[in-house]
Amino acid sequence: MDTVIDIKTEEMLKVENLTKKFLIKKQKMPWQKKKYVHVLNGINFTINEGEAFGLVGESGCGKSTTAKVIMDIYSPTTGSIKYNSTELTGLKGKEKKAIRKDIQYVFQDPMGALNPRIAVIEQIYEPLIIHYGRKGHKEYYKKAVDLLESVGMKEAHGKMYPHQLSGGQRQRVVLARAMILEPEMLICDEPISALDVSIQAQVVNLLMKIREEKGITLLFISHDLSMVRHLCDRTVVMYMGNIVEFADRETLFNNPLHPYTKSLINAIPIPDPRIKREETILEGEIPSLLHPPSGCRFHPRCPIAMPECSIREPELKILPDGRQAACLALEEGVKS
Amino acid sequence: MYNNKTNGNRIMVTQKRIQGNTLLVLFAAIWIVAMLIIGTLAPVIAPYDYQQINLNSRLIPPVWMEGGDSSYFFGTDDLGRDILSRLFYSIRLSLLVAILGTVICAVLGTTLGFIASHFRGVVDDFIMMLVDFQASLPFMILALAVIAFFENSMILFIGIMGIYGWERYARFARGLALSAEEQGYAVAVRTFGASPVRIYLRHILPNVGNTLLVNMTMNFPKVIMMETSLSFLGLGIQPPNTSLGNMVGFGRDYILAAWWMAIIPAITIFVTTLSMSIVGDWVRDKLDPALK
Amino acid sequence: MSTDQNDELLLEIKNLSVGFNGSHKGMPVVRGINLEVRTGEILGIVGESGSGKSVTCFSIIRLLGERGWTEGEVLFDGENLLESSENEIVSVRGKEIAMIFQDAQSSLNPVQSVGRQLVEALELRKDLANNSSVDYKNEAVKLLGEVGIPDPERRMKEFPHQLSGGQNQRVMIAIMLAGNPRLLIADEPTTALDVTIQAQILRLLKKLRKERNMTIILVTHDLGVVAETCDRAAVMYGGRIMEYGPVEEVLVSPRHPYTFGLLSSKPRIDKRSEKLYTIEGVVPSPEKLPKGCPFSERCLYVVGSCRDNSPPLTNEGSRHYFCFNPIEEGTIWTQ
Amino acid sequence: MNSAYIIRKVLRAILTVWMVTTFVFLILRLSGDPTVSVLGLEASPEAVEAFRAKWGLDKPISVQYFDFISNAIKGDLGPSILEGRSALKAVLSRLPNTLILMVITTSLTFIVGISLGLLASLYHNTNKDRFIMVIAVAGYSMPTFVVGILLVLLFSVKLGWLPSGGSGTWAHFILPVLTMTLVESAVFARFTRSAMLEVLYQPYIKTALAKGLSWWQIVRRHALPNASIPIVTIMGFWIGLIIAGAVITESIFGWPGIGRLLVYSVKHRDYNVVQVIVMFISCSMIFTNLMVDILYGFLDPRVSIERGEE
Amino acid sequence: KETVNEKVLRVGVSDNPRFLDPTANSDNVMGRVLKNIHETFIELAADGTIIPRLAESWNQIDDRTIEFTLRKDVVSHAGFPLDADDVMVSFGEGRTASPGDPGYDTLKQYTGLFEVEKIDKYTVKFTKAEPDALLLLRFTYDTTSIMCGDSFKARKSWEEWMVKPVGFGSYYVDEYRPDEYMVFKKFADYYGKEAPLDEIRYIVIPEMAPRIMGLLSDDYDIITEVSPDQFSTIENRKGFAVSGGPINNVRLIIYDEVASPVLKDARVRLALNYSIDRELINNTIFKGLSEIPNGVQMKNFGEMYIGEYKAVGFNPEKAKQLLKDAGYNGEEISYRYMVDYYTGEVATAQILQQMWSDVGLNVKLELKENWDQIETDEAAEGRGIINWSATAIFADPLTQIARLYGPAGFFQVHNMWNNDDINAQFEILSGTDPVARRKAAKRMLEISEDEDPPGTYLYLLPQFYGRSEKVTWEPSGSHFMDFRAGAVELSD
Ligand SMILES: Nc1ncnc2c1ncn2[C@@H]1O[C@H](COP(=O)(O)OP(=O)(O)OP(=O)(O)O)[C@@H](O)[C@H]1O
Ligand SMILES: Nc1ncnc2c1ncn2[C@@H]1O[C@H](COP(=O)(O)OP(=O)(O)OP(=O)(O)O)[C@@H](O)[C@H]1O
Ligand SMILES: [Mg+2]
Ligand SMILES: [Mg+2]
Repeated sequence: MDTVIDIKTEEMLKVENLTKKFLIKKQKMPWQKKKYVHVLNGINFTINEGEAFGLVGESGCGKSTTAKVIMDIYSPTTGSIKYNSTELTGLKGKEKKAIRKDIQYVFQDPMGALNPRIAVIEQIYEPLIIHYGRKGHKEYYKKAVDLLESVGMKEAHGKMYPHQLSGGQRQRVVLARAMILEPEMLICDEPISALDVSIQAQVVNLLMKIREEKGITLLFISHDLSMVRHLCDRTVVMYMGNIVEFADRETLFNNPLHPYTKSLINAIPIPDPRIKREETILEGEIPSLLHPPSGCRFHPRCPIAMPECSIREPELKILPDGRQAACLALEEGVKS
Repeated sequence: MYNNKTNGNRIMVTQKRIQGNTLLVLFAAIWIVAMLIIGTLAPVIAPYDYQQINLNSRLIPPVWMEGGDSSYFFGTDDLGRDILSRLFYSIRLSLLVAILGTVICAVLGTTLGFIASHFRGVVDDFIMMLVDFQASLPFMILALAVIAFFENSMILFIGIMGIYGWERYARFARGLALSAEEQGYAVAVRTFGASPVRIYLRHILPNVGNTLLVNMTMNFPKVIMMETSLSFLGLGIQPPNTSLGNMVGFGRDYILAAWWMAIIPAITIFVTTLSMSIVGDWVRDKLDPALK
Repeated sequence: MSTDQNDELLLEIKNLSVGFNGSHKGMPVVRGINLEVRTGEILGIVGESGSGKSVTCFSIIRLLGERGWTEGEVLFDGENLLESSENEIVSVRGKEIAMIFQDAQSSLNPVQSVGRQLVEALELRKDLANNSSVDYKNEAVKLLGEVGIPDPERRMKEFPHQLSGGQNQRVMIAIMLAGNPRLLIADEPTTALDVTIQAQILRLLKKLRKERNMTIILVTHDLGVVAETCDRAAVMYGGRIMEYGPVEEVLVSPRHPYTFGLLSSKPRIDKRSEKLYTIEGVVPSPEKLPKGCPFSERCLYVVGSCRDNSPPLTNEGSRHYFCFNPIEEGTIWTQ
Repeated sequence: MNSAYIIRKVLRAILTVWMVTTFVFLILRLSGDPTVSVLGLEASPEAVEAFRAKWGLDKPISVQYFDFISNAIKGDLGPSILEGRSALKAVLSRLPNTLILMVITTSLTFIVGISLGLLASLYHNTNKDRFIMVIAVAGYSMPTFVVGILLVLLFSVKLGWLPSGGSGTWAHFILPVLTMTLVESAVFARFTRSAMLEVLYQPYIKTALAKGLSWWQIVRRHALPNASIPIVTIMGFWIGLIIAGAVITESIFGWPGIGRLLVYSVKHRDYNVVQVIVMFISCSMIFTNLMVDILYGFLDPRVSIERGEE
Repeated sequence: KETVNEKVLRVGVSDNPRFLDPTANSDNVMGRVLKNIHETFIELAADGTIIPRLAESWNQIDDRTIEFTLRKDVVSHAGFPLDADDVMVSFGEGRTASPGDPGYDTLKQYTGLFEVEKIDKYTVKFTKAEPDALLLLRFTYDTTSIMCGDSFKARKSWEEWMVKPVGFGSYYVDEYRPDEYMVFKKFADYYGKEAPLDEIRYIVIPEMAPRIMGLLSDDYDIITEVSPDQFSTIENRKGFAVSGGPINNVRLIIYDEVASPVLKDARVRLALNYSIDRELINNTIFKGLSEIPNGVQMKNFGEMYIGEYKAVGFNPEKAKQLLKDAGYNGEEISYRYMVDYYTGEVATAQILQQMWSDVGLNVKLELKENWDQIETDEAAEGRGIINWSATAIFADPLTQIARLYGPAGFFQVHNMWNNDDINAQFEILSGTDPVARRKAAKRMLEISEDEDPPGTYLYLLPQFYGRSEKVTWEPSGSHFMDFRAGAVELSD
């Protein structure tokens, strides 16, 4: 499968069989039953050093959860996460702190991730203080201002408090904060969704630049498929806690195999009112995670669903061209 | 060029309110500073020896009342001592005890509360057990314990006052931190590898500090009144030494016949507490970015 | 998709300036904008991040907060909302004009279940309150389903932190639709949604417009969304409106260089370039805006007068723009 | 919450009560003795000896402690040395007085305090805010004694409307309740105000406004519940506060409550009575604190007291 | 509750007694009420004459023996007629007879023990082991009150009895609520003159200011423990008055010469005595309404009052001289006291300290929490001066100075002070020869004030009351508040 990937192939982050369930009904009284929802069902992927790795999928399919589990915000129910062959789950003390320097996370909800009582510039350079002490305060400040400017903001914005910024400005602040430590790996959870296209472009260019210059590895979670396509070397597509397709850029966007991926790509609006696109909106109820459909989780909405789809769960198969997909229709011997 | 017609409403209050505050704050600040100055300079500015008993000039009312004597501005007490001088010395002692006591108490309680919230489990249980212990133990008994084992001394007394009420800070700090810990900003800094100390002091404390600040200003008069109960037990400030609490406490039998003995120090306590609240609120507003 | 079916003006913003005391040295962040919204249309607002889109929206329903101030007029049904009393504005909010906030995740009450927050919005609706047979809970579940939340029954009991970013955004949309407003201001309602659900939401909005003649102001960065959903579009920059007109015209042959730049920045799904096109330079902050056109510092088509004079309004049929040196018709923006 | 959690809490509660009683046991015995109080100053040494033998005070303290604990486990908390009857009875006979006073003042304090706090926060930084605060702080920082006396002066001496002290009829309640309410409301008022100010500027309040809620609805449904953690926290130690705070009120009005009994029993070293009262306080305290902990979880669903349970 | 013509007297008191059986203890608060509900054989009138009460007549056989004949028309509160059996029970096993009995110690302390014999249904004989100069007088004291024997035997427990004893007095205990109030009701079958009140309510209001306000707002008719400084508050209001004055109790301070090395030197103690300006205290703190006794004795001792003796008085020069002679060098002397065991204790202590410091004595005030920390042997270390008081239970030095400083007195027993001379005088005073007794009494005064003082007198303890003018009542000169026939009148 590595044949198509042209960059270095050293594994950096290896996620194996990751599952995560959440308690959704607290046992308030001892006689009540607990209820869990399974959000991730055995996710496997490997991110190579220096690559930009895309993670797309339906809203609520578990993208942020995956990222948060990697970041140790949630502890995984089962599975392992290896970072440069260090097992991350259950890491403690100094080692944990060291890893924190290497992997950074850009939160999806920037307002929530910023302390309302601290001017944003201080929050941007705070990671430096955490890891390198208070000494270089002035330098830190300068560095933070540089970063702010590189995402299209001004020093003046730094003195403001989160609630005084616009949505897009906050998003850039959070991004700047994550970049300030110059981590080896950056996990961005929809880092550009609130930015206008021109600034989006600026930010994406910045990401590409640091990737080139510093060899940073990117895990890029986004709904903006054109950006993902532009930025990411390889991309996984998730659906309801499962990976349904995984391929490199050209393969995925030029020839999506999984019906969900196809419908995703079809649904991208085109900024040209003259082009009237076929609206291929997925039909059917979005199923519940608590009672996931039997067999393939996508089958109730799948345009090409077959009877067998509701019985057997497809596995993520490596196809001859190196890509992976989980769809019974692609498996040999299954008749359509 | 642009007028200041605001767009707020009842809940999102308007601009004018913030400015009108300054006079009051100024007054409060001046009062507190005056108290501090009086406290420091008491020996210099007190017109009389505050312990000098003069039975022939007992219960002289304050100057502005009938029978007042211009050499005793606030009158004299039941032993003919100058109230003004005693007030100065009382302010000196009470401020010292209350400020030190409150600070010790706040630091101790908040720290323990944060520790409980951070570690949870057994540590939480243990600290909460201490809290329950302290809260259900009448303070009097704790004081008795101290008397039983130690000699009465000022340091000990301040230490005791530092224990008075720590459990409240601990509960507040724990309760608020439990909630704050789960908030995005705390989670976010944790992913940067911030130490718990940093998370608590730099991030959670400012966000929960207002409640603790209020508790501190609320604690002040209680600490002062606590002095009295402890004095009655033979701990802390004892006659002929004086403190605001003792002036009120020992003057209470005279409240009908010679109100000035208890009311003048009581008003001092009140205005000081009020000033602290006002300044506290002002600091609160200053620190609140929502008002920026 | 034409606007002339119904030309009745629903909302008219006249010379609106908005600012914050204390920040930006008190300089306004929205500077004298004029905007007309007609009943039943979908108006798209796009623009630079920080250009004042959200602030404009907030000022319409007077939610600027503690230190915000406004100047100018916001006429809703001919009534100036900026002058109306507290009670009047309360009765307008939610029922007449509803606003979907950009920051859905933080804008939901973290300690109440989403169901409760939704039911609360429903309870405020007069028409339902008079109808004793309605079951608010059912209505709420229905609404959640409509915005594409899976398993709405269960989600009702969950709290915002248990939902994903996109789900929270949909809850927010549902809450604001619950009031059945005449005017819906949607501030980037689909940013956290994947394209399939985004399409579903947009379809819902269009349906509402059609069925209830709901008027919608849609703030978005996604030019594709504007192209597919809106009737007219306004482009904002630096607190001003740069260009304003029917979507077909604004997005196809932009007159203003900023619009042009925006369109050029968007990567196409079918093409790949090494570097994305960006507009050079940095957005000026409100206190340091140039005297003339706010875009003049970054404009490739800048002419002498741009820096010192505010460009006048140019009307060109149904489109309007402010520019001394507009881009010529027919210049193709695709790279 | 699961059964392990409950067991842990129960164990903790037992341990706390044990700690408190042991502490009280030791301290009271090390610092005094009821003999003088019962027999008088000039009692003969023989009488003293007889008395001490009668109540077992002559035994080594460890033996006394062992007796005390083993009796306590059997449910016998011992007699009141001063009153002769069982200590539990002595306390129980005063308990209704205290409970009535407590319930009435608590509810009043609650309502008055929270309303004042709310008003102050809504009128943040206006004259109304300041006026409310001055009243609250005055009530709170004026010694209870002074407040009580002033009320009596006004309502009993001047107007002659209410009895100045004693107990028996509903009219006797009014002044003690009023005194305590005046003194203690400030606690709730100040905390409510400060907590509300935290909450009123949160983004979700804007959402609520945008929905079309009136300010009163917002306060009731969003602001107040979200501001309630500190308020609920005070409730946790309210019982201790009110019993301690009641002592002075009780003595001003000659109200036969637990607070006075406690002070009296400590003073005269009526060991068992003190023990019963302290046990009562600590049990109620532990109970309310447990409730408060559980309430935290309800008030803020993000809080899980037992972290790690997912 | 009150019907129109019921006469209810409401008394605002600082405290109610914990026991209503006279032998359960003996303290001021008990003394305040007991005679209203209990009767003794005989009673001492203010003028010194003896009034028969339960005893019709008596016959003192010798120094040790006395016979009483009981009245025959007396019934107890429970309805049982009085006879010798009641007396036998009152002084019998289970109450006062043997060391384990609850009343044994109090009885022994105040009146000494008796051997009681029933002569016939209405005659009883009391015999003492030693001759007793005060034999008859002993039977005026509360502890010799007679209880209803049948009721006592029927009682469930001593504790229950203690708060609701059944006696023969003009009122009976109707309700007793500790710390709250206590109700006495008129006993209709009282043998003597009918009680003037239908009901007496003693309501506990511990704080002085609320008590006064309660009086002024007509919640109480009489209040106790009013300080002279408050008089104007009461008197300035129409319809209210104050009364009271010194009672038969001398306030003292006591020196511990054993525990305190400084006080070992009698000159230092004498200096302490001389430097107190007692008149000044009386004239200022008590507005001159109390009295400075002539040493530890009372004027009403009659023959036994040593008028020619001149107590130390105030003489600072002499005090200074004494200190110089003693080579006193500012050594610290501790003065332990409590907050309000004695009225105005804190104020007095501070005043004394100041007076002492004026002559160069360095006295350090040490506030203590309870008596244990002051008077017990364990607390002796470092003890210097403590507070005390001495009541003249009977009008005789034997029950005041001799009881105080004699060999069985607290200070000698607890080894705070010893003096053989005093002990010799005590022997004489305990005898029955009036002349020798008087000499001994004088000698005791001299030793205890001028030669080897174990302490010194301060003033007579005053007791002041506030009352509504609806009540006609005068204090009795002792702790007792007499509400029996002839002593009180309540108009509407
Ligand atoms: N409460 C406030 N106090 C001070 N300045 C504010 C406040 N809210 C917004 N601003 C400023 O107003 C400007 C416009 O903000 P606004 O939120 O309207 O931008 P926007 O167009 O919505 O941007 P985005 O696309 O990023 O959401 C920004 O520069 C911001 O810093
Ligand atoms: N703390 C939690 N408790 C319970 N359920 C949770 C919790 N966090 C997330 N979930 C559920 O897990 C699922 C996945 O959430 P996640 O945030 O990972 O989605 P996402 O892929 O990031 O979606 P989006 O694109 O909308 O942000 C959602 O259905 C959500 O409801
Ligand atoms: Mg997400
Ligand atoms: Mg915005």
